[in-house]
Amino acid sequence: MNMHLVIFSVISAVLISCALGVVISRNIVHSALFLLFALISVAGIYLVLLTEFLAIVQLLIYGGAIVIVILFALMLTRNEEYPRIQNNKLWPIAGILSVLVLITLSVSYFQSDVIRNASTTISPAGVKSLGSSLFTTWAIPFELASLVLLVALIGAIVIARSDKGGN
Amino acid sequence: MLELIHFNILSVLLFSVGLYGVLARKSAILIIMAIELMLNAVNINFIAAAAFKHGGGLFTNFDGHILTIFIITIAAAEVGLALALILRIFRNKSTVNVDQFDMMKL
Amino acid sequence: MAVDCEAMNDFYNIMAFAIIALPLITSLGFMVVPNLASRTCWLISSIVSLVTFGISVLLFVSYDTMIGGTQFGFTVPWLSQGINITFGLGLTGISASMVLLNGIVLLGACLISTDIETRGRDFYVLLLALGGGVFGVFLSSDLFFFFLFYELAVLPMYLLIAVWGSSTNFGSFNRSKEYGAMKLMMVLVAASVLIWIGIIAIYVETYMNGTPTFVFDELRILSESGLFSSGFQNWVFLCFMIGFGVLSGLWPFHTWSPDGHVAAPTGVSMLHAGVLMKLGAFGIIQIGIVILPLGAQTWMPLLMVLGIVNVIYGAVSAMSQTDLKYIIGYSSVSHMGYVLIGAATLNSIGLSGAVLQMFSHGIMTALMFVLVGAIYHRAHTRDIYVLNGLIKTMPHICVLFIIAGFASLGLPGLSGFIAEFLIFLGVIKISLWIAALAVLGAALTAVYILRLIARTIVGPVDPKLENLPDANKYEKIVSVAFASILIAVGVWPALLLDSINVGISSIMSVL
Amino acid sequence: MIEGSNNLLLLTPEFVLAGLALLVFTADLIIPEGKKEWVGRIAVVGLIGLLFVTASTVMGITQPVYNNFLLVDHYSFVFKMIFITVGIITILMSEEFVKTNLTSQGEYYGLVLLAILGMNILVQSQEFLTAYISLELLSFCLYVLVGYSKFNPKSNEAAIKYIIFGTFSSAILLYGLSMVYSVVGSTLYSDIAQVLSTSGFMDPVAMLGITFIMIGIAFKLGIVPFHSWIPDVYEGAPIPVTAYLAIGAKIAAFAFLARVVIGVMLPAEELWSSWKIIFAILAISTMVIGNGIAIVQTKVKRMLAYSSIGHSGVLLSGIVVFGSTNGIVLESLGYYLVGYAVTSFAVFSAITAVTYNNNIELIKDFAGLSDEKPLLSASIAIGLFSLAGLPLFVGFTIKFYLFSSISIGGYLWLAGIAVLASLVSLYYYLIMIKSMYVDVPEQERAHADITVRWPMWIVIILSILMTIALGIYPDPLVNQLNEISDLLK
Repeated sequence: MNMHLVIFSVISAVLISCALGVVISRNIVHSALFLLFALISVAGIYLVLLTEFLAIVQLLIYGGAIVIVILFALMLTRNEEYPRIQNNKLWPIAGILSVLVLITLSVSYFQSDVIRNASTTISPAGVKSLGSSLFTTWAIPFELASLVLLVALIGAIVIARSDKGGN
Repeated sequence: MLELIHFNILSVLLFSVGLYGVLARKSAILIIMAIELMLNAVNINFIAAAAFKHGGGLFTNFDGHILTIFIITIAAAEVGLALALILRIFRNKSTVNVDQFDMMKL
Repeated sequence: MAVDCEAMNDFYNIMAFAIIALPLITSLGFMVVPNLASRTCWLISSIVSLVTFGISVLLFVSYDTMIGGTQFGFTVPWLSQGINITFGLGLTGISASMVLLNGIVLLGACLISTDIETRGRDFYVLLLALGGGVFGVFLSSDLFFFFLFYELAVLPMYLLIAVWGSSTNFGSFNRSKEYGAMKLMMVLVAASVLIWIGIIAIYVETYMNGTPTFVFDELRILSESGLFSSGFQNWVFLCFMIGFGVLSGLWPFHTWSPDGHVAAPTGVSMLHAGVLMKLGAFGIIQIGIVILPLGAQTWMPLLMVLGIVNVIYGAVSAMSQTDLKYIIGYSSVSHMGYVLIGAATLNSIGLSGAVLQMFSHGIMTALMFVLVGAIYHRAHTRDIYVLNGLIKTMPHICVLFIIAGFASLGLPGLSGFIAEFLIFLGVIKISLWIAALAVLGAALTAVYILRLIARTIVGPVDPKLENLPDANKYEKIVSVAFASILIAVGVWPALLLDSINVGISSIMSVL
Repeated sequence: MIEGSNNLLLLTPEFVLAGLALLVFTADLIIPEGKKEWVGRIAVVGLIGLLFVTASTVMGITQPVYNNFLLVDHYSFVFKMIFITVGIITILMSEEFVKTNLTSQGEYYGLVLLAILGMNILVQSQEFLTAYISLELLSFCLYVLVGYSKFNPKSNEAAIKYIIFGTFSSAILLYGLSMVYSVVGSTLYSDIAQVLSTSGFMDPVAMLGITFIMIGIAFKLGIVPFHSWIPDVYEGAPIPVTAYLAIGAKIAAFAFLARVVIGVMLPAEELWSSWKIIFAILAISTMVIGNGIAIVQTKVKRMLAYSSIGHSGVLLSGIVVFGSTNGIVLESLGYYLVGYAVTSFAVFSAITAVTYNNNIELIKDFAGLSDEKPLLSASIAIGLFSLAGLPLFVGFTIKFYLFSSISIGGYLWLAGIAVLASLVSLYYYLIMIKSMYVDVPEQERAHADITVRWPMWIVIILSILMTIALGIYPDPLVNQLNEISDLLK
């Protein structure tokens, strides 16, 4: 057994079970914690893919920011409904649909020559080349992304600020 | 041996779980969490493709990684905005369940 | 001389354009100028329609029957790129008389609409748009603008009926004006969907041939060169036949027509029954038969049968009605049946009978609506069991009503006789049985017209109706003018038949 | 990889627009409370200037920018002009509404500007990541704008629904993109098209990836069966924002879809021949369901929302004939979009004026409007007649033109269904018109307190005039649009 494969399998198992925990758990705080672990496992997957930089980014932004923001929101909107979150009435259909998507996509991956004939060596991505590529080739999307963040910032302030008015 | 398809299948699993979460859950916050799972599935796919196929064919740079960075950025912004909205709704209505937003029926 | 001739043509071109543009521009002007009183609008509209009437007479008189064909025609590019549409006008022998008809009826409709008080401005905006649209249909020389003006003529009807119309309430029989308006609008636009599909199908066919065009004359040449296969012609002509047929009250799609007539205010009823229904028959004759002659030959037996059903069914329905306006509404359905039969004969006598019938029925039915409107305006009822002995109280209205009724049942000396006689002659060539049924229809018309006259006009006076005033001066002017046109055409049919025959003969050349 | 500075000059309109947005945000800090409409007026003046800047810098130029990520061409030029104009009109018609109904008035205008920037980049992008990020820029602005009347629970709810649907559809789109990327290894349209058009290439992952991308775009455009968010969001949003969604965002999403179809699918003939059928089915179901459900609506905004779904179906049926005819269809789609925009503004601006200081939302509440506010109701009536495709108005000509070009492409039956669908739409528009012109209001002078200020008059009169003028004399506009059809030749 290849060492990489073992590590990969373990992380994947943790990832998928945590992900299932997110969507199945009845307690929303548990879901948020499961999400945190799932996101950390994704960082592990990135490490297996020899992408340390992105693993760090994943930990910082997803683990450090997004989950914290979610927990923050949960605290602020403390709600007695949280420990007994219900499913949609249509959840069996949702389940069937997801399984169908799962099967279709998996079959297509197995059927695809291009995917199966891919090389088996993982090439590491250097942070330096990543950086230079980000600021040269991808400069325009980068600028745009900064505007997106600006909009999100302004929007969050506009929406959440409690000022005069109201009903 | 680790192959590209392993990562693809992992990503499919994660995507389907996220999809189930979006479709089956009621709470807006939970739906957003499930969407985050879907976006992570996307990222795994991108990085795996870039890592395995780097150097061959049209793959001459780090597109996959770059795409992932952007997606993470946008996702973070999206969560921030969505949670601000949820906070606002909670202040106005004291609920965050999507199916209790029922003012707008026919 | 050549220069003069060109200059003259320019003048007529401008006139042809002006007759369409003048009502539409006035209509837009009413919309823009604030605070116009109803009375001012009425005055302006009447003047405008008087001018258009003058132009229509001018165009009719100047149409040279020795030359024939399309006259006063001009074309300018309208969309130079893409699907390439041109704006063109032209007058044929048939449209000359139709333009004249619309000029007369529009003037009459404007003049008698003195009783519109609420939102008068909006009323004249829509009425003039309707009139302009109808002129456009008769004058345009390409399919796109034909269709544009056709829809434009239908568009104002909804509001005209729904806002200024009147609901029918007979206790057991209720029809609200909104119902009538909505039914009319939806049925007519649904029918125009078929026409639209037909037009686009023809365009696609020419496009595939490498000569994309909407222009009638070019389409006619393409048709003569055999571009349209007979299978294609069959289905497209069916679209046209039903689409246009609906507007001319073709059975079984006629039910919108009486409901619409009844709900509409008088001026609108006049235009509607007098002119609008003619658009359909005009479309069948001028577009259907000319561009798709093979299709016409295939479907004409069906059209003839439906036309005879129209005649008989319309007459029988009219006999069973007690509402004056419904009687006239169903009689319109019946009379339009003659037009359809005449068109279906595909021979020159029948066709010219059909066109003459269109003109004659247009004037006659408009006259009847003026008179019924006047009666209703005074007596506030249209029930023939309530109205009695009107000739004592309203002699003017009643005498003219009798003239119109006699024209309707085809009394010699009035225009209806010539038209129906020509149609019978045309039909006899095709089938004696149909001709016999058509004559039977005329007999049924006599029954309900005479019953109507016997019930409402002659007989003892109802004391409640004793003190009603007679027609006012505008109603007098309009009704006398219309009645004299009926008599004039009846006595001297060549007045119209000359130009109609020129138009028909050019149609006959494609058959 | 960066080419000469010449390239950057072609992005001048975008830089100016971004600068203008920042200027507006700054102006908001300086201008005191109560005079915030001047923020909007600065934005309008800036946008009018931007129209000239755009025309003078990029008109008539066809040139790729920045590693082919963006393409400056006539198509993008035309759409940029449309978006800027839509922005100007939206700001003008928002002014009074924002002043009376919203807090944080200054930021509103800045967000409208940044949304235009997103649309501008979206139509000229030739690469999926750039397209995605500009789409997100647009969407983020719209999320905030939809939730802008933040003390109105409906608006909050609409915003959260919109953001959830928007993010979900982005996730689907991105997953599709990741699948395509795993096969192709690039996100440039041209690279993807090159791989897909290799004869006999039918990789299942790539095919599913394209499908997911299309589902994502279909969500954004509101194609049946992905339309369920549209009525709720349109209803909950402040009404000028509804107009912006129904006009600006819809045109942008459509322009993006057309770009993707032209750039990615058309070169792959086998792929396109099967996708055509899917598009035709989607178009029909969208037209039928959108117009069908609109009939039973009692609220004006929901009726307009379903009608706008119906219009998406018509637009989609135009895409079906891509490739099977020469460029006429693209030109007619452009004309359709412009006509749809001016017509919708005639409707939306008048409805905004009617509703901004009372909470009218039902169709029957409009009863008696024509007596009290004749011009407003005329504007709505003209707009609705035009949307239904009746003549003298632009609605007739655009429909005739579009359906003719669809028929030329061999889809006469599809055009026939589209015409029938617009017949259905006429029915529910007539119900609205009847309410305004015929029905008797429940209370006397229900609309007496409507006051309309000059920016709104400008919008209303301009849109009525354009609705009529573009219907009567479309030649100059169509000549302008004619050049975009080169894309399909």
